[in-house]
Amino acid sequence: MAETETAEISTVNGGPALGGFSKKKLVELLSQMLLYRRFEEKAEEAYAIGKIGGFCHLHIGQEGAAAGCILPLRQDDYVISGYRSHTQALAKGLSPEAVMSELYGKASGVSGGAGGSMHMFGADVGFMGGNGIVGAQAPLALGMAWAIHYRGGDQVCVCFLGDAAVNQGAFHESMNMAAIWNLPVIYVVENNAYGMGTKFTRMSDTEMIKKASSHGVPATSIDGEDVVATYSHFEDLIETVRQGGGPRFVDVECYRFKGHSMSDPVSGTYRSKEEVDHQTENADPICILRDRMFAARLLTGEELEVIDGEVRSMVDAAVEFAEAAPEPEVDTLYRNVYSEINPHGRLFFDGRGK
Amino acid sequence: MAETETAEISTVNGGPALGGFSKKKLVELLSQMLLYRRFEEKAEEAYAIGKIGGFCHLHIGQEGAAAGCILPLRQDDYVISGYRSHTQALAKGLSPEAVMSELYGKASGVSGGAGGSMHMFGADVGFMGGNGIVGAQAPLALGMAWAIHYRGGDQVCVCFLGDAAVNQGAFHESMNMAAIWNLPVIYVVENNAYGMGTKFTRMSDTEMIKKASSHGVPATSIDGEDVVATYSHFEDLIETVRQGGGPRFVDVECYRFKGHSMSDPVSGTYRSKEEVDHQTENADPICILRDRMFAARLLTGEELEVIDGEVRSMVDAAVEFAEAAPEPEVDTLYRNVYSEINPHGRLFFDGRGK
Amino acid sequence: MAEITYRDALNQALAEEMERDDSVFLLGEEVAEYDGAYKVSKGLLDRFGDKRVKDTPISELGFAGLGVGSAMVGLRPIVEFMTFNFSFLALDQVINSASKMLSMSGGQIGIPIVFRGPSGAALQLGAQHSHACETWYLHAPGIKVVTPSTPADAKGLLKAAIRDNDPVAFMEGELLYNTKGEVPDDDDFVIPLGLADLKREGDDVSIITHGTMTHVALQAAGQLAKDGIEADVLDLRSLRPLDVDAILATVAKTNRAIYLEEGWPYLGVGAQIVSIIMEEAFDDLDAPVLRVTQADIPMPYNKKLEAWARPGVARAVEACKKVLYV
Amino acid sequence: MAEITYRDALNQALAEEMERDDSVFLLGEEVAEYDGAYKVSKGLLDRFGDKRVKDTPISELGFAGLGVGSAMVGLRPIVEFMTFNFSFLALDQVINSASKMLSMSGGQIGIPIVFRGPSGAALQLGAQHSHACETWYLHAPGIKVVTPSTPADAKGLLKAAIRDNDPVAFMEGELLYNTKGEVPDDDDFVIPLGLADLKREGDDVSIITHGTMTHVALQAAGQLAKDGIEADVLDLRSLRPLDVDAILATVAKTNRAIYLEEGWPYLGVGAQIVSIIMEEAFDDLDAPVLRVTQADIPMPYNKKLEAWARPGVARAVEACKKVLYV
Ligand SMILES: Cc1ncc(C[n+]2csc(CCOP(=O)(O)OP(=O)(O)O)c2C)c(N)n1
Ligand SMILES: Cc1ncc(C[n+]2csc(CCOP(=O)(O)OP(=O)(O)O)c2C)c(N)n1
Ligand SMILES: [Mg+2]
Ligand SMILES: [Mg+2]
Repeated sequence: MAETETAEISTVNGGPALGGFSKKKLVELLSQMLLYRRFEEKAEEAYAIGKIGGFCHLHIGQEGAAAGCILPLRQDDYVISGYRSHTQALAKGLSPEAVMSELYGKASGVSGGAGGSMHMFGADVGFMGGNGIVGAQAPLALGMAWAIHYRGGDQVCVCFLGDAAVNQGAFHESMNMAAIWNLPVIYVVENNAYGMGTKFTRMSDTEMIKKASSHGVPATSIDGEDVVATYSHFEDLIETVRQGGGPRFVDVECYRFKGHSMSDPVSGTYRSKEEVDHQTENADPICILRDRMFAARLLTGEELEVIDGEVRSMVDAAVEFAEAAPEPEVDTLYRNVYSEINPHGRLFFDGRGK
Repeated sequence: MAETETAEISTVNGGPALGGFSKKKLVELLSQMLLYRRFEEKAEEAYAIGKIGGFCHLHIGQEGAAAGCILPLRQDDYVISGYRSHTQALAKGLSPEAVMSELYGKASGVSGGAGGSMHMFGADVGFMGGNGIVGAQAPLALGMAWAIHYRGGDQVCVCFLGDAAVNQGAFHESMNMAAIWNLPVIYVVENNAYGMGTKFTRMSDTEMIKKASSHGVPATSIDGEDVVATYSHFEDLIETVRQGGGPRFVDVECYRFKGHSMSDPVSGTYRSKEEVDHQTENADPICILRDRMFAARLLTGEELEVIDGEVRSMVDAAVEFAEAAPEPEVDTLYRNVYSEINPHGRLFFDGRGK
Repeated sequence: MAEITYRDALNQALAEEMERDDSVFLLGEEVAEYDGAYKVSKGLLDRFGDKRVKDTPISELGFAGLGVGSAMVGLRPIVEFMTFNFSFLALDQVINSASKMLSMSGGQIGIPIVFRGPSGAALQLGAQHSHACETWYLHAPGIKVVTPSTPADAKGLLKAAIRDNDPVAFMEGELLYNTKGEVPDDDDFVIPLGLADLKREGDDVSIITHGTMTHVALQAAGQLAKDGIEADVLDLRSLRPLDVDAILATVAKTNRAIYLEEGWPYLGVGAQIVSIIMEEAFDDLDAPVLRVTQADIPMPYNKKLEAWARPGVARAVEACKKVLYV
Repeated sequence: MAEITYRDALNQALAEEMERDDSVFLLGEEVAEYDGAYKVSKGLLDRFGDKRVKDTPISELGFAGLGVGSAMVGLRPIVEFMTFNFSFLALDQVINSASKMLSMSGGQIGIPIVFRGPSGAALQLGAQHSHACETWYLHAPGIKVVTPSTPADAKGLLKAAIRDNDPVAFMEGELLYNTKGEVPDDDDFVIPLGLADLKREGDDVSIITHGTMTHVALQAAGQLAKDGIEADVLDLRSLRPLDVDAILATVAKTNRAIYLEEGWPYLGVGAQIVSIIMEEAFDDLDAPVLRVTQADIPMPYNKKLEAWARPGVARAVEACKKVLYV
């Protein structure tokens, strides 16, 4: 853990390749990441044939962040994110069936088919969305952390942001309030170096790790392609925050292997094919863990095949489930605009009889 | 100039008491500050008898910032500010008549009586308002600096903010853009330690000088009660920025001797009478300069009386002028909503015949 | 029943609801140590402590979002905007988070939040501080809008808003804080949202209005009475839910109506009310419904011009006479 | 005249006006190196360089304010919102700075700025990405609002908006970018703001509309024609300034009208149009003016429900028949 600048800002570098984790734990991390990967691959297919619509932002390449930052949490901890959050929803405990159904817009979806790719919600498991407005989750996370503090609980809220979100005012306002009230929130930047077609360094004169410095929130930076290091780092951080250590800001470095969304080519105007290929070959968190496990003889080719087979059937089952699931009803839509229909006065003005 | 943290963040301390300034310069600074003081005292009186309405935020006690930061500017440089800006308008070259008339809501006011205390404008002399939304001037200043850069000019834009404005997202968004595009803008915090009834330190875990650090804008801190030091520091800064040195952030420490606005008591709930008395006695930029000039035998009691007499008559004349000036016309109001009345279509929907 | 000010009525509502439910808390600029910029929260910090009455930095977007986030997990925040003028900064969290959360989460996550503060012009505050903000909060479904005009309404409606499980924008009248009126002492004095209040009865013409303008409407009705014209004064009280039945009833009775409001004409609240009357009571009308609004210009600072720009008694009377063809 | 897409028409307008006046520049997210999220600014970076076509960080409030500030000192910025959905974040600068600067400076400082980008729902983008944003921009005086429906209008109106000396919100249709139409090649092909366009003529009923819905209106008119009903289709094109004369003329001719729009009903644009007709053409009406809008719910993601929630041809036809009592 190299220190930069002040004691509070530090960079976490690797650590022992497999962190002393048990085989069981490593297999869990590997299979989770594989699940995320296969899930996203299926989503990509389904999108291509028009089963999924709208915007669809895949997480392929960034699975280390979902697994490393979320799996160390308790179920009653909160996670909130942006629009690139299918796998985070899975990591927090939503089922592939429910997430896939949401992509299909079905009633069985996590948000009843009303939300779609950008608005995954699972209140039961503490997955709090699913936000389409860049940076809007930062104040929302603050509010959940405030609620924990208000009630004297010991949960933690993890807020995922893209690297481009730190340029939103909402981010800075939130960091400041998190700091002055010492709230249990961890702001995680999934730093994939690009916001759509814009390289982070074009829009910032400072490094990511400095983005919290105006507000006094301690910051660290970690290689998100190393899921073991990420997981370990988050285990520690979460514990610190849970004990009342106050907010944290973490730069999790990763790379997006696909286009920004389904309508953006994988490479082209803003990043070269060489760059993407190089990253895909060298920075795949799944391959990195796999190879380390192979090298440490904690995994065999056959075991891997079994795991992959399992997650593939989970994902296939999810697709089947989603295909078969019913469409939501118009009535449900109206019921979900307001929590209850007022006994007095009119709430809806479209003359559609609600 | 003590350095804190990095070479880019530094604190400027005093310097030689009178900065080697000529008597003429010192007298100019003193008489300007006296003018601001007398002007505000008159505004206070006029408000008390109902000649001025609405919100009225006096600058009494902070004259060192107006004189020290603005007088070194050229006329074609820009200044933009918040709602506490009567004296800044004077410093940038608006006449006491025109500013006082604005407070009276008269047609001869700087904004034709439409703006009032919070919206002083003088485009001719580069005084660009006069903003009532805390922090909104930060992006506007950025835009003016962008325009200078766009045209390849060598002007500078100075943006005044209160200490509470740094918690607005707009401030941080602006600092970041100023940094990445290296724009000629100086963000000046008139740090009077309170935003209304809230002490700065209650709403920030870091010191003012750190507020720019996330964005990489070099920051300095200066004692705004020492007008000579402030003026010197700004002379240097302005030159640096004019030469293409990029944006700066300056913490100008000062104290507000009056209530937040006319409806806020001078002391009470949020700051003690002792504190205010102590500051008023020890931190008055006018007294500090006067005493140093006395000590250096650059000013006599008689000279001071003459100066004070002059500014008093200027201010009296301004009041007389404002009293006598005509009210604005309804027609003018409508003419100023849009620059020109479209030949086609309706622009106004109030049925009042425009 | 005691006679108290609108300000104290709000204060009572806050205190009683905070007493009743400890998930209710108040946050905003100057609400705690300073007792509120308009002293609405006076004494609450002492009584409830600094977790439940929380001063914020000047970060409208951030603290509005904080409120929404806390409501996502079951707290019942009351977010004070020092005035609604400043809430443009927070509008993204109001529209995109608060008003949509329940529907886009498929009914999982309701947002029981109140955004409150003064809306509308006070005196000579100029162009940036004089907005009547109803329209910005009414267009999108998912949020309710309430505009009390009297101390009793202020108390009863604020209590209803706080108990409501949905986002409510509660817009107070800055010029009303010092007005007095009878207010029931009852801790459970709650006025359900969605019920208009006929503040005066008359058969000749309907003055439909809301919020601060209710008082102007009553004055106008008083003046009309001198000419033998009797006006219904219908104070809508809540704009969403909207008491359409009451609107239709008064129009059915008088066959002539005006809408009086503080804000601007282009898509002012009256435009919607006129549309509803057009769609649902067209045949009841003996004359077109007219609207009386602020002049269609940013509010000027100058005192006389400001007075001119406001919708006032004289304009309301004139409009009533016009629809009566007298 | 060449047949080009709406997207290319906008691109031409941008290029021609930037060529004509070097104080015109474009800024926004992804407008430069990425050629715009919807490729409207394709090629402009190469042609005009990186001062005049400027990528910004995701800081809507900041860069909208930057635009306004630059306009204060004479530049003519075109601020692209990737979509108007994101402009809620910037609304304070739009309303409090851009729309008020001229009046609160007593006429000194005009703001010649264009805010542009798509507004309204595209396909399955869900609750936060499907706003028709007209209402939020129309309520406050000091800003103009333009909504082109065809490639020719897109070009002619954008050129007018850029040359206009006041703030203009220029709302494009995301679903229109690929539509084609004849567009004059003339560099000075400018369509003045404030002129509606009668896109189809008929005597029986008026379909008044704007923006993307113009096409739905034309389809509805086509369908009505099969039943022997001939509809005027009036595309308002600019909502402020508003061509009231054209509205009154079509109503005077057909005596029956509907307003068709993409957005929500509560204070949708139609509410204002209905009010104007009520106030100024009451006696021309043979039936109440009806409004056809989006369902009054946040836009759902599900494809079928989204289609249901939109105002469509069937609903427009139904409303026309209703006002015709057939
Ligand atoms: C407020 C806002 N502005 C713009 C957009 C459009 N947009 C969606 S994603 C995106 C890029 C965000 O990049 P980053 O934060 O790095 O996240 P990543 O996509 O890399 O995960 C933009 C500009 C938006 N959704 N919200
Ligand atoms: C966006 C916004 N929020 C709140 C207010 C109300 N308000 C006016 S001044 C002020 C305090 C500002 O303090 P500071 O920035 O320190 O400036 P000072 O008054 O000390 O000069 C507040 C909260 C406002 N005008 N704008
Ligand atoms: Mg990114
Ligand atoms: Mg201050």
